[in-house]
Formats: sequence, C-alpha cells, structure tokens
Amino acid sequence: MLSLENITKTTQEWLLTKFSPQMALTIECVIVILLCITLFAVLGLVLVLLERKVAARIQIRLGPNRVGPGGIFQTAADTLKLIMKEGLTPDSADKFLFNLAPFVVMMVAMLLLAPIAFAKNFQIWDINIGVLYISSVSSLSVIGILMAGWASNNKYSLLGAMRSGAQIVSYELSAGFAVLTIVVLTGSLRISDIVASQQNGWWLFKGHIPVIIAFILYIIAVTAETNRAPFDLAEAESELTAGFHTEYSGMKFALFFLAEYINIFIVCAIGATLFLGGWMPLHVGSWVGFNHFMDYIPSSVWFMGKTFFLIFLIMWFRWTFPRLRVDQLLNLEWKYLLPISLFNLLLVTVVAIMGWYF
Amino acid sequence: MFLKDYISDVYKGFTSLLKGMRKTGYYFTHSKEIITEQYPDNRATLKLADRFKGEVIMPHDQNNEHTCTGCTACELACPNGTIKIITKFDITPEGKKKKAIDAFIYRLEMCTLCNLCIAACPSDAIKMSPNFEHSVFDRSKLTKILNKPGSKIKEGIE
Amino acid sequence: MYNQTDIIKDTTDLGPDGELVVNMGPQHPATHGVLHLVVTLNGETIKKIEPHLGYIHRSIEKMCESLTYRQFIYVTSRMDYLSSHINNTACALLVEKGMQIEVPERAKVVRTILNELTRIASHELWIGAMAMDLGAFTPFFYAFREREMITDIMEDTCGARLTMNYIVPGGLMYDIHPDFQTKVKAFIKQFKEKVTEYEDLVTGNVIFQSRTKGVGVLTAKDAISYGCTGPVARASGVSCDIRKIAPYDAYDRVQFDEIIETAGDSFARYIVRVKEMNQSIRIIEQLIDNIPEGDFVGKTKNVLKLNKGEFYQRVETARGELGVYIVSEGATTPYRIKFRSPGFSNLSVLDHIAKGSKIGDLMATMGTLDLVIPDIDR
Amino acid sequence: MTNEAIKEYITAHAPEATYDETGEWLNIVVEANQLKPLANVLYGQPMQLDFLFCLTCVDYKTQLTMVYHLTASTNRNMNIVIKVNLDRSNPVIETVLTIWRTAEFHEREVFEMFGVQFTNHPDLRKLILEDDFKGWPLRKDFEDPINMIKL
Repeated sequence: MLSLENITKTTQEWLLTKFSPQMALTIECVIVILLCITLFAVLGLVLVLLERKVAARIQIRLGPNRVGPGGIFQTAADTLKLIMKEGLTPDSADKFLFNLAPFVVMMVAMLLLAPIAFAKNFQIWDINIGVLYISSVSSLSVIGILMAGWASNNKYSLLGAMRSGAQIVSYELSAGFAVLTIVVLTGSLRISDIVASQQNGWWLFKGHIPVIIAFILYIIAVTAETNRAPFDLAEAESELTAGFHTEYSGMKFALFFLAEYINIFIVCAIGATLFLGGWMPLHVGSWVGFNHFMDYIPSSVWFMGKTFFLIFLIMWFRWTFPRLRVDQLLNLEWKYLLPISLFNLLLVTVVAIMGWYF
Repeated sequence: MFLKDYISDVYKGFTSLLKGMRKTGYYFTHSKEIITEQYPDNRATLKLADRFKGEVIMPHDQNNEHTCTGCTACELACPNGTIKIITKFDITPEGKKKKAIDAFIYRLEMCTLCNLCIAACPSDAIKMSPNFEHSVFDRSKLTKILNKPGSKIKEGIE
Repeated sequence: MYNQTDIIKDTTDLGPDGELVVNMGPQHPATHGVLHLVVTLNGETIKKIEPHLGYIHRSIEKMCESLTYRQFIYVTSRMDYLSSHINNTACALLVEKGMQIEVPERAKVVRTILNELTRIASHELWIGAMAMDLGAFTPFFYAFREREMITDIMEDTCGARLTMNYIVPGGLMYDIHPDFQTKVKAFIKQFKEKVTEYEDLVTGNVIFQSRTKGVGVLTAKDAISYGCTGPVARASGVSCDIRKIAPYDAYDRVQFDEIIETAGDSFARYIVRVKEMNQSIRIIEQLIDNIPEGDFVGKTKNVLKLNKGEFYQRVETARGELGVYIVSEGATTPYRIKFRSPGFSNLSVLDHIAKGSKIGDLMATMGTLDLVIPDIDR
Repeated sequence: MTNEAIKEYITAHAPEATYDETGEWLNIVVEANQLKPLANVLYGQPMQLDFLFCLTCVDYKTQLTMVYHLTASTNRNMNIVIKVNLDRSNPVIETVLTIWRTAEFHEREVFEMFGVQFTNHPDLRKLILEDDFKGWPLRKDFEDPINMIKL
C-alpha cells in the first residue's frame, strides 16, 4: 500500500545504498527543509482562502469568487501582489530589527513543525520531550512581535507589541497546564507515545472530565496565544489600526500574515494530536466492520481532518465574538483560566494516581 | 457563596458565547441566506426602482421632438448651477420669431440629483432616469447636451 | 456649575512625563469618517482627548445663505446623512412655520413613517458599526441586511437611498409609491424576526457586556451641562425627546414610549437605541394602515419668502436634537442659518467621559456616542 | 412661569434688560457685561435654565449679536433667548463655559467664524478651520477669492 510511511522508508533505504550515512542525512535534511517550505506556502494559501470563505459564509456573503473557479486562486493572486509591492522601511525605524522581525516570527513557526506527527510514522523529529519542546519554542514568537513593534518606531505598533507580550506570556500558562493534563495521563512527553496512547479511543472521547475541561482551556489559550479574535489585541484594527505590523508592507507583511496562519495550524495540529488522537482513525468500541472501514482512510487524512476541524473552530470564534479589552484579557487568564487549570491539574493528578482512567 | 457566583459567572458567560456561535453556525450552514448581489454579472436581471434618481434626461419622441420651451425654470431652481440653457430664436412658418432651446447643458458631475429641476419644469420636458452607471475616463464627458441634434419643440407647447 | 480653575486644569493639565500622544484619525478604522482625535496616553490609559474637527467642513451655514428656501433643504441631507429625512423635515417644518403653510394630513403621516424608518436604518447601521468597533464583524452584515430593506423602500418612494430630498416645504415632492405599505409591512415582519439575532450575538454576549458596562459613564448633570441630547442623554436619565416635548408632524397622535435608562454607561446607550427601534416599529405600525387620502403637498407659492423674524425648529434625529435657527429678513434666502447639530454637542463630552479609561474603552464610548462627522463639521 | 413673571424676575436682577415677544419665545436683550450675572441668575433657582441648547452669533452688518437659547431640562417648554449686541470692530464677551460646559465648543466655533473674543475661555483656539486661516467666514463681508460661495 502506498502510504507516507512507505515512501519515507524507501527513500531512506535508497539514499543509504547510494551515499554514506552522513551524506544521506544531509540530503534528507535538505528534502525536509524543502518540504517544510512547500508546506508553509501551501498552508498559507489554503488557510487564508479558508478563512475568507468561512467568514463570507458566516456573514451571508459569497466571499472571493473571481480568480479561478470559486475563487481558489485568490490568495495566490494576493501573494503575487504582495511580492510585487515595495517593501517600505520607515525612515526612523531600527532597520536591522525591523527587517529581522518577520523572519524571527517565521522561523519560530517553522521550528514548531519538527515534532508534529503528520501521519503514521511520518514525523520530522520524534524527540522524547516533544510537548515540552513545543511549549517552549512557541513562546519565542513573542520576541519577533516585540521586535517588530519596537523597531517600527510607531506608537500603535509599540502598544500592540506590548499588549501581545503581556498576552502571550500569560496565556502560555493555561496552554501549558492543558497540555500537562494529557502528559499526566499518558506519562510521556513524546508525541508518538501520546498518539499511541489513544489507540483504543481519543482522549477527548474517552469521557474524562478533566480532559474535556483541558480541551476547552487549550482552545481558549491557543486562540489567545496566536493573537486571534476575540483576543487579537495586538492587531485590534479598530483600536490600533494594525497593531505591531502597522508599518510593514509588501512581503514582510506577508510573512507576518503567513506566520499567523501557520501558528494557527501548528497549535491546532498539536491540539488534534493531544486530544483528538493525532493520525489515529476513529474507532468505536466493538464495531469491527466500522473500525475496519475507518482504517482504510489514510492516517494523514485523519490528521489533517482533525486539524482543520480545530482551525475551523478558531475561525468560527473570530467571526462571532467581539474583542476583549486588555485588562479583561488578563483578568480572564489570571482570574478564570489559571485557577481552573490548576484545579483541573489537581483533578487529573488524583485521577492518574488512583488509576481511574483507561 | 463566592464560589457559587464564580461558577454561575463562568456558566452564563459560556452559554452566551455558545448562543452567538449557534447563530453564526446557522448562517454558515444555510447558503440560501446569502444576500450578495453579483453586480456586473446580474446586469441583465437588475431591477431598479422606477423612481430612482440617476441622471436628468430629456425624453424625445419618434419625431425627434421634445417639450422644452427654454423657460429656464429649471436653471433657476437648481441649487448648484448644474443646468445651463442656451436659447435661440426660431422663425416659424408664419414668419414669427419663436424662442427655442439651442442647447440644454447638463453637468452631471455637479448634479446632486435633488429633483428640484424636474419639480420646477412646467412642461415636463425633463425627467430622472434610473441609469446609474456614469463612470467615464474623462470628466468632460459628464457635461452633456440633453437635446438631441436637430430636435425641435413639439407643436402646441408654449 | 463648574469651577473656573477646574476647567482650566482639565484642559491644560498634561501630567508628568511618560505620556504618549497618539493621533487617532483622520484615517482610523474606528473614527468612522474623518474625525481626528489627539489622544494623550499613559500606557494604555487615556489622559486627554482633544478632537480636531473640520476635515469635512463644507460651511453649509454659509452656503445656505445664498440658497432659496426650496434649495437649501437638499444641503441638509448632507449633514447627518444617516438621518437625512429628518434633517429635511426640520427645514421643511421651519419654512412652513415661517410662512404658515398648511400641510396636508397625508404628507404629515408619510413624513412621520419615513422619519421613523430613517431612525431604524440609522440605528441598524450604528449597531453594525458599533459591534465592528468592538471587534465583532459579523453583526455588521446582519444589520445591513435589514437596513437594505429600508433603503429599498426609500429607493422606491423617494428615488434615492441616502440623500433623499423627498420632503419639500408644504408636504412631499411626489406621492408615495403604490407598494409602499406592503413593503413596509414586509419589513416590519422581517425586522421582528431578526431583531432577536442582535440579542444572541451582541446584547447577551458576555464579552460585549463587559466591554460596555460601566464604560464611559455620563451622569445626568453632565449630560445636561454638555448639551447632550438623544439616546446619549436618555441613557443618563434625562428626558429630552423632542417628539414628546414639542410634537411635530403626526407624533402627537401616536402612542410610543420615551426610552430612558439611568446607568449612563455605554451599555445603557446601546440598550436605548435597540429599544428605540422597537418604539419606531410601534409608531409605524400605528400609522401604516391609516395613511389618509388626499393631497400630498399643500398649496404653496412659487417663490417662498419667509416672514421677517427669527424661527427655530427642533426635531429629534437619530442622534438627538437637531435645531435649525433662521434669521429672516423677508427675502427669498435666509439671512443667517444655524444648525445646532446633535453630534457637535455629543462629541464635546467625549473627553470628559473617556478620560481615565483604556484605549479599548474609547472605542466603546465613541461608538455609543454615535458620531457622524459631517453632522459635526457641517 | 409665564412670560410676565419671567420678565418681572429678570428685571429685578438686570434692570437694563429689554424684551421682545414678537417671536416664538421670549427674547431678552442685555449688555455684554451683564450677560454673566444674568446667566448665573437664570441658571439658579427658581428658573433653573440648565440646558443651553443653542449658542450662535448673527452678523447684522452694524453689530454682532450673540444668541443664547436656553431651556430647563425639567421643563423643556420654557424656552428663553438671550441676545447680546456686540461691537463689530472689537467683539468681546465673557464666556458662559463655567455655567454650561457645552459652551466650550460652541464658543470656539463662534470665535473662529465671527471673531468674537470670549474672555476667560481656557482654550480659545480654532476648532474647525485650519490654524492659519485668515478672516471670519460667517461675517457678511467675508470674501473668499478662491472658494466660490455665491453662485
């Protein structure tokens, strides 16, 4: 059967027969980098279009429908436009940091791709501290945003960046605690172990109350962490025009834009891995025929399906809710989400110690 | 007591958010609610209100005759000098001189479509047309002469 | 009464260092037009707001001095373009008062219905824009869907969607469209169904409530002192509905409630407007089946000349009390005309109520003041 | 309060005030230096005219006339118009900003449109026009060679 697992295996075997192990590793790295960049470009195009279509349907509109059938080439055309645009740098900006910031944001997003299991045995780097790696690297993206806000020498940008800093630092906690819930239950930080632990049922559907609470907390926290509405205070176009990327134009703006969507993809992918079983197909108890049928669907389709479901959920939030105020945002974290997370962690620890889970 | 308030706060907030999501979810799944008008594509079926004030026109009948006497009531009624009437004197077959319009100049770029000229016209020579597609590349094209070349006033209109 | 020294301190005190002066506008997504606010910030907290006006100043008062009494009405549609019918009504009423023109009953009733439809349309747009200021985009489209039905009715009857110029001294420019009544009834039906959506999406939403409750509190004393009118003052508990105080057109024969809230915050202003829409529907329902037959315009002379003297006419627009003050010397044009626009006074209170709050609150406060910039600048 | 009672009450406080009842509302004409004391009297008990709903100026070519439309927020049908005639070459009047805060913006507008100087106004700057604008646009003798006003 042609699956991603077989492809990688045969490629590696073929490379090892032709080259020395070091050389083969180098070539593999290059291939992975190229694949990552391709994935970025494709995801960016798809997610922006998806967002616009979802927004349009919610807002009783049609959405983009001029470029290509159903408007599918709209984002490609937009990208072309952004590439052609002049990339302005403000006169009084800190030029080095100003130009560096979009790449920092982008690189952080790229680093996060490493431990994600896209399909069965299809993973760039199955590191044994996968979850820890993700939560530590993802908090680096705030550096890029702060850099952009400060270097622009624009008051709106600075305000947006400062808001973003406060926001990401706080919501990192809740996201971490939510992830920890699953780690406590599985006893491993390795992504492949976490996926494997959901062999006989996804964590969310096993019916553990702490997991359900953790899932809700996770969705809220990562929405905030990726600066999406209702927590898009860093951009908050009705308050700060465009927040930290007010002064950016052309391709540098596109990188920010892309990084936002990639970040959404990544956090949703992690959410899918932790709570919805990653690439595991849906199995229902003793329905052998049903389970067998589900196994026929490739594992990458399962993974993408779950991820896009979560992405849709986050988009749905964005087009429904008003934005919070900056102090309410922090109140929500410190007065509601954090106590609930701590309580939830306590609960799940008790559950784990007593062995009340399956 | 505090805990109870806290939990009911969280619950109420959560349900209010879900209510909103149900509404937007309803619209997401019901494509018949879409209200977009695909304007340049639906030009053939576009239905405009018959009273829509798009521009001032001067109707001519099949004999290329209009009913404008050149009384300049519209010119006086216009608040921003949109209309300028240039009159001439025709010689009737009886040899009498008769006032007639030479050019009814209408500047669409200045017009606010207030309908005062039409209300002022005693002989219903001008009216509003629902045409709204006025964009041109050259602004001078918006200055129009409403009476067609060679047209004359209808018999019996004074 | 205010202490002189307090006021001077109010306007000049900038406080210690560390403040940030931000120019919001004239191009800013939340200033809806070309309002320019110079906001002094201390971090996220607002220390001072100074409005700079005039980006859309067209000197309408001076223009009107050279326009006849028939012509100057069209200019007023361009002031508060969201309640252009009501502005036109104010001017027509004033000319009628100055010349003692008898207005037919039919015209009065139609004017009242159109004014209320305009009010609903204005509030619909406001709800959408307000929600958008607070970051919710979707209600804007739902609100515009209902507003579109009103603009369609206007288009059918008046021939224009925004700047109608349908009301002339003495009555109406032409008779209502034959479909007018059925269309209005269809609108009322749809409106009653869809108004609950705002309840779900905006009013009941916990984020919206926490963004607006207790934000931009305006006390009744300040509302009076700053000359606030309309929903802004009514949300502070000041009764100021001109439709009740000095009824014009057919308002004296319809039943409706003046909506008064006492909280004075942004949420109260929001609630007043939402409830006002329902009252407008109530007024329309009472009148729509009882449009009297008869002339749509009274007998007027060709050339209108106001009697010598001074005339003042107040009407209730969607934003508050519009006053038109005319000094007539008996000529065909006004000698001096003054528009007391509601937005101008409502804007002046912004600095007072937004001071000390966060930038996000400024959007909520400014949104609920419902500023229309051409109305302020004139 | 009837017009007669109002007149009596005002005469007790401002004896030089003259009255004009031809219009819709009672007009009171006072001197510029009497405006502030009269305004204080009207604002207090028993009149309580706490709502200044219109403040403007009219250029009568011979003089400038400030017009204040006052009403009581509790009794909106009691409307009073105060008029103050000002010297056209040097119009100076005391601000009523401390009594009615709404006067702040209205007086700034009158200042830039008519050139009336309001003493004790804390922030008397141009509000609508640009800062280097010359002339008082709403005065009758204002001529603008660039922007056509009359047709």
